[in-house]
Amino acid sequence: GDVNLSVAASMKDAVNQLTDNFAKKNPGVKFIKNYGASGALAKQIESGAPADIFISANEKWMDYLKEKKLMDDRSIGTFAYNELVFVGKPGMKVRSMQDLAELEKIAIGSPQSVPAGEYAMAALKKSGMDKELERKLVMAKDVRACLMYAEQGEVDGSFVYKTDALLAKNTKILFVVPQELYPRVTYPKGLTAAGSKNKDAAAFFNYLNSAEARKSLEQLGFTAK
Amino acid sequence: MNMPSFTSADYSAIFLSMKVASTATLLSLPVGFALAWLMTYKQFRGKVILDVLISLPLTLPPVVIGYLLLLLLGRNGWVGKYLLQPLDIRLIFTWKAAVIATAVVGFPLLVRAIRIGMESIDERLLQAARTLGAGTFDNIITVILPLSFRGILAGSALMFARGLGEFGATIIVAGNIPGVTQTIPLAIYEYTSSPSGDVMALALCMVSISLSVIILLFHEFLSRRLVKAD
Amino acid sequence: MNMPSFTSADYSAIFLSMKVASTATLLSLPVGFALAWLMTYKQFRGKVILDVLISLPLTLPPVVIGYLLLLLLGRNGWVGKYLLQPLDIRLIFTWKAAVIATAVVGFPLLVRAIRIGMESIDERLLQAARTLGAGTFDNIITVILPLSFRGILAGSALMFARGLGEFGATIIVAGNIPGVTQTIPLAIYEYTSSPSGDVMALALCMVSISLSVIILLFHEFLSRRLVKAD
Amino acid sequence: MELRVDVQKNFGSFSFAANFTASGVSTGVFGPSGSGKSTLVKLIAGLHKPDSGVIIIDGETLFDSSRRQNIPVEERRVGMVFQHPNLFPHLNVKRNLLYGYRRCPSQHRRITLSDLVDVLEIGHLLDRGVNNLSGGEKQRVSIGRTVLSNPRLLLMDEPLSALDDNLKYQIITYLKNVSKRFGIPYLFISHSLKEMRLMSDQVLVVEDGRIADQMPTEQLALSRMGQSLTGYINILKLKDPRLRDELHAYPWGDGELLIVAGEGQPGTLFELSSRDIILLRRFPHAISARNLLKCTVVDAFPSGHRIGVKLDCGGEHLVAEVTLPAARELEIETGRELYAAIKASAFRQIM
Amino acid sequence: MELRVDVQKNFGSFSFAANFTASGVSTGVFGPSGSGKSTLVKLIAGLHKPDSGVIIIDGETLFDSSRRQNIPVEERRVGMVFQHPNLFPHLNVKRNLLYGYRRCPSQHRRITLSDLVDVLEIGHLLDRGVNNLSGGEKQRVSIGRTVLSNPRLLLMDEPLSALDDNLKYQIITYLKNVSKRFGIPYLFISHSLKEMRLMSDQVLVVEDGRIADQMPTEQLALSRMGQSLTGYINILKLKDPRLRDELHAYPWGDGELLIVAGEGQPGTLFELSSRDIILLRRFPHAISARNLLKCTVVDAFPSGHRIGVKLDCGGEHLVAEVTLPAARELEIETGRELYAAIKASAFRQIM
Ligand SMILES: Nc1ncnc2c1ncn2[C@@H]1O[C@H](COP(=O)(O)OP(=O)(O)OP(=O)(O)O)[C@@H](O)[C@H]1O
Ligand SMILES: Nc1ncnc2c1ncn2[C@@H]1O[C@H](COP(=O)(O)OP(=O)(O)OP(=O)(O)O)[C@@H](O)[C@H]1O
Ligand code: MOO
Ligand SMILES: [Mg+2]
Ligand SMILES: [Mg+2]
Repeated sequence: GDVNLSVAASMKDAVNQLTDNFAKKNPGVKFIKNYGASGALAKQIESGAPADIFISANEKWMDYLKEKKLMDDRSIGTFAYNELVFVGKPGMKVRSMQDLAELEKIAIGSPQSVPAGEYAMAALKKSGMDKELERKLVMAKDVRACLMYAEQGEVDGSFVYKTDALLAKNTKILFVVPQELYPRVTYPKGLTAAGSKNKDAAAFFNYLNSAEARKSLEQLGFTAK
Repeated sequence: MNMPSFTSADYSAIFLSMKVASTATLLSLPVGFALAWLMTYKQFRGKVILDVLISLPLTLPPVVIGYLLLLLLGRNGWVGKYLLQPLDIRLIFTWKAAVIATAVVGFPLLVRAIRIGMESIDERLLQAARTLGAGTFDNIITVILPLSFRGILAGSALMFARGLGEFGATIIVAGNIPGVTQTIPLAIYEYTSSPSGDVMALALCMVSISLSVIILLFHEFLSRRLVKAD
Repeated sequence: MNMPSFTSADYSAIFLSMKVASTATLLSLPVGFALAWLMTYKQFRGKVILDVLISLPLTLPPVVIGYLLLLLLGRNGWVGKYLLQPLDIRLIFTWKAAVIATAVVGFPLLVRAIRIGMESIDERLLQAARTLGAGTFDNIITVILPLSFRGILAGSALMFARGLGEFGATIIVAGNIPGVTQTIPLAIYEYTSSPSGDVMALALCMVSISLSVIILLFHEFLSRRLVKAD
Repeated sequence: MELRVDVQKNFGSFSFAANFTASGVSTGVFGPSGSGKSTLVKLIAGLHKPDSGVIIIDGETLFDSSRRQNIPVEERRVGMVFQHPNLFPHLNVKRNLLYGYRRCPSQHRRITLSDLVDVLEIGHLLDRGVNNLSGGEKQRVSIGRTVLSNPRLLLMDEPLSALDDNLKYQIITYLKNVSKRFGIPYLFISHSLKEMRLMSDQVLVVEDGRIADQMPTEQLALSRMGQSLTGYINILKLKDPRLRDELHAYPWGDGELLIVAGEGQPGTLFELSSRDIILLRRFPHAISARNLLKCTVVDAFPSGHRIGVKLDCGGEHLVAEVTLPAARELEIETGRELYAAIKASAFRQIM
Repeated sequence: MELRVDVQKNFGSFSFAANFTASGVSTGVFGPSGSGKSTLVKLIAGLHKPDSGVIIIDGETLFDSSRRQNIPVEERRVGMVFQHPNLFPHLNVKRNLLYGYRRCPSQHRRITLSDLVDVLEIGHLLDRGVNNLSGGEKQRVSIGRTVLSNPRLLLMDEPLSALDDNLKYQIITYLKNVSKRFGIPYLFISHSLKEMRLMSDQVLVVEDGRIADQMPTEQLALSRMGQSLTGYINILKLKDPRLRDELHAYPWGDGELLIVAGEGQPGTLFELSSRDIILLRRFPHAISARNLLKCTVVDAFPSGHRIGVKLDCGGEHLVAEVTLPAARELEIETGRELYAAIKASAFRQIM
């Protein structure tokens, strides 16, 4: 039967691989995939959009649906983790948070709307750099825009996810943000209330926990559980 | 650089974009014309409110419109709950939702263009038609319609072009489902959020541009015929 | 429900939105008028190409336009590198970038509305003006400008309203910097991205709507005066 | 037809009031520029809404402010020819002509396209667009369009001023025929007393936004005789001419009138200006005037600086015009016998 | 002024060609509806571009296709009154009037607003918008606007047809005065032979898209005498009248002409229709005609079905008109002595 997926846009490539693999083994299953911002996906599900599985880019939208009793609570778990890194021009002498003071402009995701920005802000605060850098920060629409600003040279560097940094052409990872500075980047997954009644959805949901799935995720730079 | 080849999802995005933009435009035309007529020729209470309602989608960011439509048409919305569900119609996440989103976003452009066209019709022609026995409706069809044709044409072209570029509202109400509700802008969005998608995104941009060139050429052609028709 | 109180960032977003939309509209007016004139009254090679260029921003998703503008105006773009840098002008991530994004996105609406207005000017009036000694420029200022005033007005209202709602292109070229480049739509976007932001988002929507109501009322008022001026 | 109008209308800078009843087929509306002639016909057509009053045609109320009655323009079946042609720019000549015809209920369709096209000389224009027609061509199409709508009342606002004389009289003849044959009464606005005389039996004199007077067109013509270049125009119905010398001799009264034979057919309706009648006390010998009629003064009345003289010539009446001194010299008074000399070329064939 | 025009223009359904030289101040353009009169003046104004040819005013080339010369409309200083008023809807009457004036280089500004306003009777309209003016009011403003642009050549396309007679002749008088006083030549289109006679010395006869003929207006009037209702119009310059009885007596030739005193000032220019002159072989006794002039036949010429008779009356010339039989009876031939009877009311004061 049909399996409706609502997946955060940043998980697109990973999920595409997994569905392809799963579909090969289960020819009867057809995936209908909807990619977007986590908040938008949550509100769509709330409004009755067909969805069996929800993969969010942060926990708050998963919690939001959970509160509205739209998720199968027991199914909710972590799908993958990501890491925050700082990218910039190769050869730049930036090795740590403290070195950022040397820079002119730094892009982070908009802390309120972009999870990566929220994490970056947390890291800045914890390392005590936030006041010093306040006027140098550019708030980007999403992580992709952050990376693009760095790639185009509009900013000296950006905080992005490791998975995104791997796409970079003109920039490279200057340092990985120490994990103790920010909460772990988690991608929760869960079956929706409707999805829990869909056998194929449940089967695919289980597949997401498989070793094979983990391998795919790691290939793309995520950390799986 | 090699021209990248489109996937079948891309082709269906192109096809869907055309289908959505033209359906939205065609469906809006009669309503838009009627409203433009009302706004141009009639004085009534609440005219300003109607005007504001029509123009609203212009003022609000498309994403917000998407959310508002979702609230309205969704499971718990007025329309969704009391009209669509009893009739067993599902709109959200279908191409019809994309049509509605596109229509709402482009509608103010259509109405405004038709209004400008109507406002410049010589009133004496309408008077002449009336003395010749043409009632209100007859007058609308045989005089106002043909004489505001330039405005209608321009409005349709504007609306169609806007429809090709509509992203924010569509992705919310119709979702971004390849092959089902993914229009060109949504496909572009997807390409730009994955590695090495830039080339494909650009290629889709070119398609969008070509489509609008065709529409503009067609519009120019019709306008010229209008002028030539002595 | 208690009316939520706006933060100072919200107030500056409201103020900035008005500033950006009106600056963009005012700056575009002369250029838009000139281009509309060119398109209406002149035949020249490459007219269709110009037409397509003007209408392009309508056809492309605003985000794409944002990217294209960034490529053009950014540090490595043609304009950025050879024009802005030598003059020591920094546009990207300033409110001026928001103005440019808004202007580009709204421009096709302005030009099209003025064109519809111009196309309906009685050619015999222009001929009369010429026999009375008015050269091309004089004719434009004293006859075409006042007689296409309705179109200009409608176009400006459209463009201003569109400016209030512009999100996609602005957020890319201006960034989303509270108090500096965050306009109302950007602020709304931020509020909607957190589960508890709905009320504030709605409140900002209401502000946007009120602003456009004011503009529409002003437009209606001017149009009526135009009619009354017997 | 009976048309009852009692309306008031205020335009701010101009106020208009009319109270009259017009009966009869052909009514003229006469008055100086800006006096309110166009305003009057627009009120009747329903294009202006009176501030108050009533408009009634043949017992049918078109407008009555006290009863809040206001029949819409398109249901009044009142045809209107405007001062400006107002042709539909998106339709060709033929479609313009047929616009009203198609909307006329078929039981009322009596005038047809082909008749009209010949008289208005627009046959060669039928397939043309209207935007590049000449001024006169446009006005002819406009007249045709209204006539073809087969209205029950025709309102014509200076329809003929853009036309040259030949065409003008041809169209006048046609309009009168149409009106007579199909019983369509009309109101006719014109600046020209001559057109007025030809087109109307009675006339509404408009001045400064009021109906200053209402009288037979005859009387208007008589009263303006002194001011007008062409004087009072006698209209004569004549028939069955004999050819004599190179002239037509028409039986008239107890004698004959000799009239120059025009090109084409001998006419039946002629006009003769009061200025073209010379009065003599005694029979003259050789005179260039071909007609020398013995007649009796029936009435004499002042008209400006001149005297109008109504004559009985063997049972028929004519109005002549003389100056005061001439009147004294001729001893004009009722019953006086005189000779009236009229040149054969003074008559003009109308139809 | 010398105006040389040799142009061709094809409109698809209609082709136009003109080749003429007009010199003199006042040139009429005469011809039936749709013949190309408006087309001709638009070509001269530069509103239509000829397919080929030349247009030269006083040695200055306005257009020459062989030299690819084409002076733009706005630099031609050729004023145009259109058949349609074409007023600027966004300007009030005064601003419309001053539109061309303001654009006229100050050394050419000779005609001013206040003169004009009185003649056109538009003083009370100055602050009004133009959209609700009456038809005649609009046309007057349109004439004023063009005259005030102080052009070097005035092209007038049926400017007077929307106006009533009184105003019409007042405006004609004014236009002639302006033209004379400021040396502005003009081309004048009209359907009315009378207006033509009053306004022009020579005339271009347009037929079917060609200049069929060019002749003195006199000659056109003479040749159309037979067809026209008013006949040939003799124009008489008279001055210094004495009051006699209730008439004015003007010295004329070796005698006097008695003319009805109009209201207002005694005139200086009068018209008299050839139809209003009655010829007699012998002196009649009492006759209503106040003027009985002894005169000699200078020339006799056929005109339609009538004979034009040129008379010498004590040194002054008059054209009369008689039918063929009358001519025979009166034995009209050069040198014949006759009496011409003219009523005092037959004269019409023009100025
Ligand atoms: N809608 C209106 N608003 C204001 N004034 C008006 C309006 N309509 C007409 N008038 C004025 O009323 C007066 C009479 O106009 P109307 O058109 O009836 O004159 P008319 O007798 O037809 O003159 P003409 O012979 O010049 O056509 C004019 O002075 C005109 O300016
Ligand atoms: N731009 C054009 N295209 C095609 N035909 C035209 C154009 N302009 C004029 N004509 C035609 O040329 C002919 C002459 O027109 P014009 O306006 O010169 O006539 P006119 O002599 O002024 O007539 P009227 O006395 O009726 O105004 C008409 O048959 C008209 O339809
Ligand atoms: O302004 Mo949008 O949300 O990119 O269509
Ligand atoms: Mg009128
Ligand atoms: Mg003409």
